[in-house]
Amino acid sequence: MIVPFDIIILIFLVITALISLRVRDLLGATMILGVYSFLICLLWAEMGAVDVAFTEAAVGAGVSTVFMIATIYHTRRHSSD
Amino acid sequence: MILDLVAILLIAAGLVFFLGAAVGLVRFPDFYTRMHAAGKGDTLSSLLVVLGFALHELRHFDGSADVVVFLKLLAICAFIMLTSPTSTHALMDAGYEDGIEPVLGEDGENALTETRNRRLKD
Amino acid sequence: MLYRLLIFALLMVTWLVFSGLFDVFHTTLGVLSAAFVTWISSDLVFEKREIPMAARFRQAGRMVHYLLWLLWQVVLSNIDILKLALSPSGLSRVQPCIVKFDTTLKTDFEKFLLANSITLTPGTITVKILGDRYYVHAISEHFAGGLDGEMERRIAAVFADPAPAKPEATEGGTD
Amino acid sequence: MKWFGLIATVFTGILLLSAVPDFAAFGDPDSPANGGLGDHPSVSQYYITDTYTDTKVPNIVTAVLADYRGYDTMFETVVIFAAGIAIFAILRSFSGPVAPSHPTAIDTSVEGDHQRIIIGTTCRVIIPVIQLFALYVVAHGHHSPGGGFQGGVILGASFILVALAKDLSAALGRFSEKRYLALGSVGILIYAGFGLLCVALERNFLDYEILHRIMPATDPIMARSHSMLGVEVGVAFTVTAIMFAIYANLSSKGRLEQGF
Repeated sequence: MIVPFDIIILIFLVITALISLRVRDLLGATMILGVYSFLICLLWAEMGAVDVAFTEAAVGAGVSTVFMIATIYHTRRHSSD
Repeated sequence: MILDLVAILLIAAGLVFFLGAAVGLVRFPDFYTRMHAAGKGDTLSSLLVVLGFALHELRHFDGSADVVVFLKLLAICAFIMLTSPTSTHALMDAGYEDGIEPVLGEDGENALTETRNRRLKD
Repeated sequence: MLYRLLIFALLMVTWLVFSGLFDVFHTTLGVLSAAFVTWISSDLVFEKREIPMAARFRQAGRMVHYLLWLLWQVVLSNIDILKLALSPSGLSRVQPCIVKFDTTLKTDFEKFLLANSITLTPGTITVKILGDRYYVHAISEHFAGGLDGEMERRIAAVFADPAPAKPEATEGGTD
Repeated sequence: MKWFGLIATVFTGILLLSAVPDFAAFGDPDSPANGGLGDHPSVSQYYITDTYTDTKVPNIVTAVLADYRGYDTMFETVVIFAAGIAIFAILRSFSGPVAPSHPTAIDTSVEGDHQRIIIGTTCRVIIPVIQLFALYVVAHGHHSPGGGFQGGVILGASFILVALAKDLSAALGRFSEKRYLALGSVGILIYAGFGLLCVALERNFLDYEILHRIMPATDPIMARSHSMLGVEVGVAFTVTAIMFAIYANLSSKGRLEQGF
């Protein structure tokens, strides 16, 4: 475990989480959630949990982003609140 | 020893190109030109860095495992070569479809307007 | 059938590179997996099955040669864009334009190769291919000058067998 | 309402943060989870020291997932299957002709855009490699990170890629509705079948050791290793089918016709 690296990733995690809440464009928010998942994947890998990191990369950053985009395609693209 | 040196050189060169890509991303004027910096600086620099890693793996020949890792890294290189330009193109195309107008130079022309005009006539 | 065997062989080589374990058990798993993938998606690669196998191998050899040349071009022109991005006066040389040109290449794979080569060499990105016409975004007229057709000639030369066709279409032979 | 949400979040956050000092340090060998309490040996010590002699599987995570806690993993797979079936039940519609999905949207695509030479060719070339990689991940769960879930997701994603590169009907031509529903159930049946076989041989559910009696050329230890592989294959089947099913139903509003 490398503490400075951890701290950098955690800061980016908080930033991406906040941005994904603030952005009105749901497509953009989905992309940023993908970035969020990928950062978590980095964090797992860096802590030595490679299996979990692999799952996070495949499911979180990969497939669930595609699912959300597929859903947005059939609903509205902009959030109302 | 020599392999180590070459590996370090490759990785350093890759990082320089990364820097160029990052600076270009900030400085260039519009979406399309930024994609130039982001899409291509990225390709070459990741190629160089991964190649550096690959050579670093080769430095001691004491088992087949190192060669396998080397080959795997080469496979990653091939994957990057194949997919990175495609994704750059896909982003450019999507940007154009979404109606982002390119910033043009002084006497730069936009040949794509011919397709757009045709589209409006329909 | 011959093509299925070729695809199977390429996939098997890829499997061995991935796996790195050469005992009987894992190799058997590899044979099963490669056979399965050949069964479900071998129709995706090598569209023109009528080209003789020997021609394919010649094409593959020339393809490697072309890729090396391309790699060198990528390095050369990346240095160009590095200068553009880092020099203080570089921005004044950014005069973007979108140019078009027509190609004589026929098959999808050749067009794909040309488009990705254009995208890989900095300063130019393929935005669209409509039919035979390419629309290329260039970062300045200087870079657009690089599209003088040399790349196209080289690609045409790679596939210049009696029956023009697609080459090595899996990246299985990455090693 | 907004203020209530803020207060609730802040309160929960403070509660969670106040618990942080009680945590053991990362990787602390003396923490209750790692070292056990008093003279009771802990379960993670057992995994670390005895997994290899028990099962001959170098990757402890896979051994824990598919063997020591196989019951847990089986129902995880069932949860995924149930999620897929729920989405199928809610979205799938067999009603008549399709209304255009965006009646008000302006078609901004340039003429001839349907060709997509570059993206289509790239996907065609890499899809077999992706599928092979997925199978590699399933097969090498014992030796490296990976296993049924990851491999299944990647294999499912390769079919999604077919749908993205061409259209949904091309992907459904490879992996039709009948097939994915069947494959999803077959995966769980494989998993449960391994468990029931053990019961049939008069052991506990999912107690793989006894399977060496019916597996050729294995001893009790290798029987555990090989059964894990079989179970992972079952998981991979289910996950592949369900991932593709979810995508197909979401992207076409359950009609499996237009889609993208």
